[in-house]
Amino acid sequence: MSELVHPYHRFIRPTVTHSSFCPGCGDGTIAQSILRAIDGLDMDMDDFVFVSGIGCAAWIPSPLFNADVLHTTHGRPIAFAFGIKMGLTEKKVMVVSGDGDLVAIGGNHLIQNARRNIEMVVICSNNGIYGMTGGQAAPTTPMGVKTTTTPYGTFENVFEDISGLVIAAGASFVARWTTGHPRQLTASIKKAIQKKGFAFIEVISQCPVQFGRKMGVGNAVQMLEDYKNRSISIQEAKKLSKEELKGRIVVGELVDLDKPEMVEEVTRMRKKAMGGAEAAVDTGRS
Amino acid sequence: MSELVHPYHRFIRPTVTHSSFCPGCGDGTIAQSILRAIDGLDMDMDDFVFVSGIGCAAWIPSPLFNADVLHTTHGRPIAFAFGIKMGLTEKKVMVVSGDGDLVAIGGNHLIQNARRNIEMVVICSNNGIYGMTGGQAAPTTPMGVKTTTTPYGTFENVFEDISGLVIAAGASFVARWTTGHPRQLTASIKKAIQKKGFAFIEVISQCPVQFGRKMGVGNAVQMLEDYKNRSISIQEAKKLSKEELKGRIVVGELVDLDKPEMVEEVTRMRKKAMGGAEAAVDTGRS
Amino acid sequence: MATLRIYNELCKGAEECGICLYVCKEEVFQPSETMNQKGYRPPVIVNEDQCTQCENCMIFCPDLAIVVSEKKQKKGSQ
Amino acid sequence: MATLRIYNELCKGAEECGICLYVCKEEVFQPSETMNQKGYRPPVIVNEDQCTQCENCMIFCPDLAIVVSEKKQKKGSQ
Amino acid sequence: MGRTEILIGGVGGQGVVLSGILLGTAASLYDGKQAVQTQSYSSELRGGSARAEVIISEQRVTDPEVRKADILILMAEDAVGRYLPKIKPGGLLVIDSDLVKGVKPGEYEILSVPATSIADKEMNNIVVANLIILGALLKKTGLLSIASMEKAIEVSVPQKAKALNLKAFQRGLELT
Amino acid sequence: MGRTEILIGGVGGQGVVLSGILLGTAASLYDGKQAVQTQSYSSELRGGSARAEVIISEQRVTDPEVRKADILILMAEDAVGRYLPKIKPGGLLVIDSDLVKGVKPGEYEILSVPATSIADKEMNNIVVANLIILGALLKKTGLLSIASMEKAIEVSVPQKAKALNLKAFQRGLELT
Amino acid sequence: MDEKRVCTGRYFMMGNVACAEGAMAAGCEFAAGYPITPATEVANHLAEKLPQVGGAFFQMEDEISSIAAVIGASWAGKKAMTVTSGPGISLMLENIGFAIGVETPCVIVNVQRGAPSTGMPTIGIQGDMVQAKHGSHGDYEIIALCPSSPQEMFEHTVIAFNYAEKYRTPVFLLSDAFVGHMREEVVIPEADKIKTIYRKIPELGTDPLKLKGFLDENVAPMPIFGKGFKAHVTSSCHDEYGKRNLIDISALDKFVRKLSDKILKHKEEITLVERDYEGAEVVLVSYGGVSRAAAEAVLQARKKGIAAGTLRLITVWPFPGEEIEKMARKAKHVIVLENNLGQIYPYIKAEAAHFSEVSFLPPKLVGEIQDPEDILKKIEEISK
Amino acid sequence: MDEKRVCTGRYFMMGNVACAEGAMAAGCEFAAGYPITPATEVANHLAEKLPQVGGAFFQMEDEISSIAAVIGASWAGKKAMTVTSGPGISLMLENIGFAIGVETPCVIVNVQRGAPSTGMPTIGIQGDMVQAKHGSHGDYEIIALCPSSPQEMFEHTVIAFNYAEKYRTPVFLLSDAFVGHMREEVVIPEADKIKTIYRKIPELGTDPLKLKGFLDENVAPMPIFGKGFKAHVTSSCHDEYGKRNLIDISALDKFVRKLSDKILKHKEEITLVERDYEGAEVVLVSYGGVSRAAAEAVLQARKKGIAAGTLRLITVWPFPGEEIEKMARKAKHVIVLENNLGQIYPYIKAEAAHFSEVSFLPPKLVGEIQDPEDILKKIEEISK
Ligand SMILES: Cc1ncc(C[n+]2csc(CCOP(=O)(O)OP(=O)(O)O)c2C)c(N)n1
Ligand SMILES: Cc1ncc(C[n+]2csc(CCOP(=O)(O)OP(=O)(O)O)c2C)c(N)n1
Ligand code: SF4
Ligand code: SF4
Ligand code: SF4
Ligand code: SF4
Ligand code: SF4
Ligand code: SF4
Ligand SMILES: [Mg+2]
Ligand SMILES: [Mg+2]
Repeated sequence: MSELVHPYHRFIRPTVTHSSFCPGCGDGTIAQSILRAIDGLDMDMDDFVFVSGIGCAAWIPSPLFNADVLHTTHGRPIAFAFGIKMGLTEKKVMVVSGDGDLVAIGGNHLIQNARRNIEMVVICSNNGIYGMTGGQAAPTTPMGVKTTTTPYGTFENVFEDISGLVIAAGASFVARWTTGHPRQLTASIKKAIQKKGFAFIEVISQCPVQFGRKMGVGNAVQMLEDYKNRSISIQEAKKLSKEELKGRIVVGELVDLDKPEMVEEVTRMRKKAMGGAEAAVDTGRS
Repeated sequence: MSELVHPYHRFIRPTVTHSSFCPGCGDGTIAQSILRAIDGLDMDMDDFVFVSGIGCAAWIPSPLFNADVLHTTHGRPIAFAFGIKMGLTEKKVMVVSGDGDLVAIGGNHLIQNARRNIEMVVICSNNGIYGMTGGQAAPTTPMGVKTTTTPYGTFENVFEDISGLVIAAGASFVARWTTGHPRQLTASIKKAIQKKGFAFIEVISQCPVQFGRKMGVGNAVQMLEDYKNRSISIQEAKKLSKEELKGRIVVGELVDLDKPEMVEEVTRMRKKAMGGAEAAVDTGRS
Repeated sequence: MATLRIYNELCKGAEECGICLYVCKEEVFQPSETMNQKGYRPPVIVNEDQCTQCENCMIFCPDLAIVVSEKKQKKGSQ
Repeated sequence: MATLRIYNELCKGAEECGICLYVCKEEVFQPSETMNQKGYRPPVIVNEDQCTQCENCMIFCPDLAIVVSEKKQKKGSQ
Repeated sequence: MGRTEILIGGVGGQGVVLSGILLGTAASLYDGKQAVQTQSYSSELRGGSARAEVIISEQRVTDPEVRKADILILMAEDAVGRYLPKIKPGGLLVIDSDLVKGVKPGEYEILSVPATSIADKEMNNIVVANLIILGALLKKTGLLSIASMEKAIEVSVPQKAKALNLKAFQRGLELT
Repeated sequence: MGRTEILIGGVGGQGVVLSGILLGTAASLYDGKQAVQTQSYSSELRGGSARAEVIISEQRVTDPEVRKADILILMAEDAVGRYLPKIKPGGLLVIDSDLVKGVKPGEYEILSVPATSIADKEMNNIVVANLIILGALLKKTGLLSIASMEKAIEVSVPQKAKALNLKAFQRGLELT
Repeated sequence: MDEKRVCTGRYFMMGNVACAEGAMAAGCEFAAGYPITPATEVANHLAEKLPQVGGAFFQMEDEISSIAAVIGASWAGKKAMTVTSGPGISLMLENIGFAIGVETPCVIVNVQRGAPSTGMPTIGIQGDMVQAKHGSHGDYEIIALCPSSPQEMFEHTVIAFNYAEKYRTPVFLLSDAFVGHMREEVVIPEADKIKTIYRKIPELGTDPLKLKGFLDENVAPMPIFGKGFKAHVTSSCHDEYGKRNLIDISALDKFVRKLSDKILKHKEEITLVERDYEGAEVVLVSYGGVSRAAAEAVLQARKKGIAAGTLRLITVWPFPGEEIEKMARKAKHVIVLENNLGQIYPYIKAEAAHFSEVSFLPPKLVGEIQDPEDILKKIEEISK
Repeated sequence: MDEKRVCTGRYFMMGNVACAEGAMAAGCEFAAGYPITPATEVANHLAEKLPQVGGAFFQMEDEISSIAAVIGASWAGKKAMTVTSGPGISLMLENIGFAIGVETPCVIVNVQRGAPSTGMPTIGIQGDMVQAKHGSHGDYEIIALCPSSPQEMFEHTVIAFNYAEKYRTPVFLLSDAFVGHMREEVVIPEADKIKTIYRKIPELGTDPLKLKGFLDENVAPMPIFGKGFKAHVTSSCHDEYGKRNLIDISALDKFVRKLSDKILKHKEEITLVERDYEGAEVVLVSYGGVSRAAAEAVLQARKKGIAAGTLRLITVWPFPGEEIEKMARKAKHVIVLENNLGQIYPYIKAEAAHFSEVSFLPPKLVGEIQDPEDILKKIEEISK
């Protein structure tokens, strides 16, 4: 009897013996969802370059994925990814990182590249906390929550809708799911990979260790249950008032639109430049 | 016959003999609009601390305004202002800077503090260009424009609506005017000063030297004329489709809402802390 | 051919994770006492015949520790 | 009391700026040939009596180079 | 006893650092000794490597690094390769025998404590295996007084976990 | 003539730096000499201070700084206090007499050129005052050949401004 | 000093916690930072303690805004600090230069970690020593202190605040993961035994036009905000009144030199060292955690009859060159020990090489302070 | 080399433009930056020229993302560069450390300006010299070249790219506003006269598991992206395979040392100096624009019969200590000249002080290179 083999183990770097996540961490589910999307599109890991920042979520591709992976500095993966994409325009560039990385320290690169609408997939594992550094408040931590840096409860307003922010910045594809929606997540990742433009996917993900247990929200299973209870599709959500949506997680594909994509614009610009260069400025050429 | 005296010269630092702006620059109009708002509220320059970054617009308060002024580093004025406000909660803190400063390099501080909804007035002189450094493209420069760094025309999508971005980030007061609307601008600045929350005002402003003339848009007067033609009030704009609004400048007070303000939240937190401190963590106290 | 396989050494334990137990509508898994080398206790398969091959367990498992044979494949091999 | 005053030394010139000329509906200003110390040519007041004290020129002037006497004050003093 | 160097190696979540703190606190605050405790761990919150070092001495501890461990406590298999070379010839090697299998006899005495299984079966919580080991260690070596260690547990462990930790420590004392 | 040091001071927008470039280009590319041109200006785009330095020499220019100007060109009142001390005793001081008033006689020869008013009245554009001054300077000193300067203007000035600049330069040559 | 701020007593305390307690005792009112290993405990502890005395710790969006907020708060009149590790310092450098340029008192705690780049976050190395002095662009002097124990984490933090306030300048506390995460006995004295210094500010009501708030070698009183001083505080080159100047090289020269001279003039007062090299032929020069291994080695060497000694730098910046020279004039051999590849070594050698043989003993493993036995071997070798 | 890239000819060219032309000639394909005085002309010129050969200049949202994009492009296999001034470098430092840590070829042009902080943007000073070496946290070696003329702005940029590619490391071109804005004759040779080097990459098809892509003193072939190498490139401490290690100090030690040794091992090849001190008793050591004043002063001194000479550092980092020592062994007096308060001086003194008298002659005004007359006076004084 031949044993069953996990279909995605072939996408895992052979030297990796186990994921570096805590038990029950949602990041593992996100990892698998990405691999399933790639597999579902019949693509190869070599069609991709993965880029991540610093944090637990940043370890989703690094070193897990058996592909070209750039594990960068905290908050900057999208900026690195910009250079990679411009250098390897035919490859798919996917950024996978945490909410702190992408939306706190890295917030500017996120909005600027959403604006540019450069073709790139950005997957944000939003666990509402700084997992790796030990459970500090993030801009996504709900108000009033006690964290290691907010022993009296967080006192800052929170980014209620980082997907909305990315939409306002100009991204052409934006979706939000939770780790309780791995199938839908995979479907959206597939679309994101195929999108000519900046595609952002926010995944609400459980951090049972630094968020769930510490803050009395529960373990992985309880957190998944909570996501299930609070999720509402964007279609349904549109029928409700802001009040009624309080505490709910609006999931679904929030935006999918067509607009000029940056790599194509650069190509166009180059053609112009190579066609007829204008007179040189200030070279003092004789 | 006693000569007329300019009512706002008293707000100008006595050592300043003239503004440092080019002839016809909109920044001077913004400067006066601010001073008129302060005067209109019967406030004193000593009620304020002004903060600016680096750029032409950053020179609006520095050294022009006869008040406490912190002329900081490029892109960071809001972050400095955060500390000032937390240290001098009873003072009004006003940030005045350019679009490059606040929305390019400083984009993250802008959205994070809009999110926090910290009481602060931020006035962004949006001239669609990097004026001071010699006319490079900004994230606000319309697509296709030839600038010193884009000799074949800009090839990036632009932030069409930075006010919208700030709204998405969570600001409680947001308005947009052009330098063709100094009266309305002053009225909005007055409201902004009185707002308990993060108040952002975008002012579309002419840079005749690096934008107008270089790019064939014309001189100061022509640019003002153009603003006049393209402006449409938010009330009117709501009646039009996205298509119809193309090329138009939507002006008016875009958002004015009530939500928790950060300084107040901090005060509340402190009260809690002083009331009954929780057991110290890990001091190893015997 | 088996329907299910748990990679015990990859699993991080039914107590601390236990997601497969939660997402399996057919109660195919049960906690167990056996520890793996890392000190975690992977669940055991108790009702393999109840398995509908819905793949929930596999898809949710954060550690790629469960594999379910594909429905199609199963049908084909039957 | 005069209605208008231009601070010639503050003005950056009707050619390069000229905003007051543009915003004054009453055509109170005109370009002039006289240069100030900085090399700019401030406008001159030609139709002071046409001035409605709308304050446009003052409010728009980027260099705080024009002052208009306040309407109220004017009324009071009349 | 001049200077005793203790090295504890394990994985994140096992309370390796807490063991170090308890030894140091007991020695320094309640046992009239001097102690310095240092630590490091990899960034994985669970399952990553963790190490604590404690030096206990009658005089002020000048050099604060463990150079050769008088006592080496190993709580995970991973730690063996990493830290076994650090033991002093003739030193005491304490292992959690449930998790550490790959230790060959050598120039050291082995104290083998089935701490995890005891913690699991008797306390229903494997995280207090570390305290069982500390109990066994103190029983074996008399390094510190039991009262001092109990006081250290009192002040260092969160309120709701105190009883369990004390119990585990006392259980450890019964071993050997 | 070994080494001629030229310093030009004015305000932003007057073409101070362009004057420097023209002198350097003419000398270096067309007059068989060596030249180095340096510059600095404050950040205001209009009305701020601007300075250009040119050193022209038969041999390679080693030290690239103007230490004492053989020729000092002042195009704004602001520049007087700043740069007048830099003139070499016996040097030539060239001023735009429309804008520079506060120069007292001293150990230098003064060449006074009403460049701005000529540019204004005759060319209808005050920005070419700098070229009028260059013309006057070359006429006075013979520092460089006129043909070289004309070539330099050809290659350094944007297409649409060439004619005007050449005209202004030639007008300058007629002065003195 | 507010008694509530000082937790007098005897503790077995972590260095990072002791640092936070030192800040409390020194009168810190405002802290801002961004989480990073191995500095988090300082932030966590401040987050708990500061609000109890009316202050607060703010977690900012990054390190750039953290130091910016600290500088802003300092100009608002508050004693302020930030805490981070190498990657955070690298991000702060532009604004650290700003703090220098406009003479802002503030304390910057760097709990150094394995580097370069993300490196190895929980391992302490002394990798950012020269960064503190030269990391921001341009010439400037800065003050930096190097604690070697939790007790000193407390004490030096107090001194750091005092220096910051006295000299109107950012002061670095250059700790590392090793010392920051070290636990040892910490004795915190009574509140009235702790000396605290507050910045001088101009007399209230001074005519703003007469106010020389900058570029005084003797430290200009700080025209903090909110007092009617109408201070113009600019990152650009400015004169003693704060007036911007963007063209005169002489103004730039003055700007650069006065800022440096302000610190250099007071170097003697600022310099803290531990000298134990009376009659020594071989002198070990070190700082921070390494100095404890050095002390141990010298103890051993002396037992063997070798005339060895130590010079420990507590103040590493401004560089105490005079102390080095004084020592080198007496010693035959100088051995420099650092937990890095030799960052301060050239600075020491520059001052000592004319008078004695100078060598560097690198750590066997970067990240582990030298073994006293190895040091002893080196001493024996040299003194043969 | 692509002929379209090389604009062969004789020009009166600005240093910054020459730098951009050098980049073109060296094969630069990608440039990213953020506008800043006095570096803008480099960016402007690249923005015009690069697209003509299929490259591009990208204006990023800030300097942090500029260097990040450059590193990304380099891993994508492109020759890449950025250009900025001091404030921009201060922001780039974290990612410069990253580039070092993962061994990324790239060129960083710093057109230095009046500092600290915003300072005086159009005035050139040599204020960021040590920042290039120690600005990012942690120990590392870097390569930095100092041009003194527009001609060298061209030539050194080509060398910078070659070094970057050869040693898989960021290379600094440390120019300043003075040299960057200087115009002088520039002669650009024919394309085939310009030597260009491209990085080594592993053989295509190499088994990724066997690929040692990092930490080789002899420079590991770079497993660039897109070629199937499945490279794991991490900013964390890693081994030669790119595997992360966050706990073993020996791994950290290897990480730190190998990165440094890679540069130090090739120091001799990397070091470029101009020696003109045969028989000299007094030797002036300098670099960049200042070296031109030094050369002039020595000319004058020799005319007066003084045995003076110069040593000019073109490569400032890795620090050419051996060159200094060699010189100092022959000289009696060494005078160091820099357009700053003495940044490289201690490094020079450390190597020279054992053999000769070493002194620093500061610029009369920081921002203006020393007057040859003043230097001459100093030489005369010393040689009396
Ligand atoms: C410049 C810098 N600042 C801070 C850190 C420390 N740090 C590492 S991960 C992290 C937060 C990670 O949070 P998030 O991105 O939400 O990831 P998570 O761990 O929650 O998945 C921080 C602050 C760093 N590595 N670099
Ligand atoms: C860190 C840093 N990068 C770049 C610069 C150069 N710089 C000065 S002003 C400016 C742009 C200003 O643009 P904007 O904010 O739009 O102001 P404007 O001049 O258009 O009013 C830049 C890039 C700087 N001073 N600091
Ligand atoms: S700390 Fe939280 S986010 Fe990080 S691995 Fe553990 S559970 Fe996941
Ligand atoms: S460059 Fe433009 S924005 Fe700047 S002062 Fe001149 S006109 Fe105004
Ligand atoms: S979901 Fe996976 S890791 Fe979790 S308990 Fe089940 S098999 Fe183990
Ligand atoms: S495939 Fe579905 S039914 Fe079968 S074990 Fe998994 S979750 Fe249960
Ligand atoms: S106040 Fe009105 S009417 Fe009078 S001059 Fe000014 S703009 Fe014209
Ligand atoms: S608006 Fe003001 S600056 Fe402009 S021309 Fe009129 S008076 Fe002069
Ligand atoms: Mg997170
Ligand atoms: Mg702008």
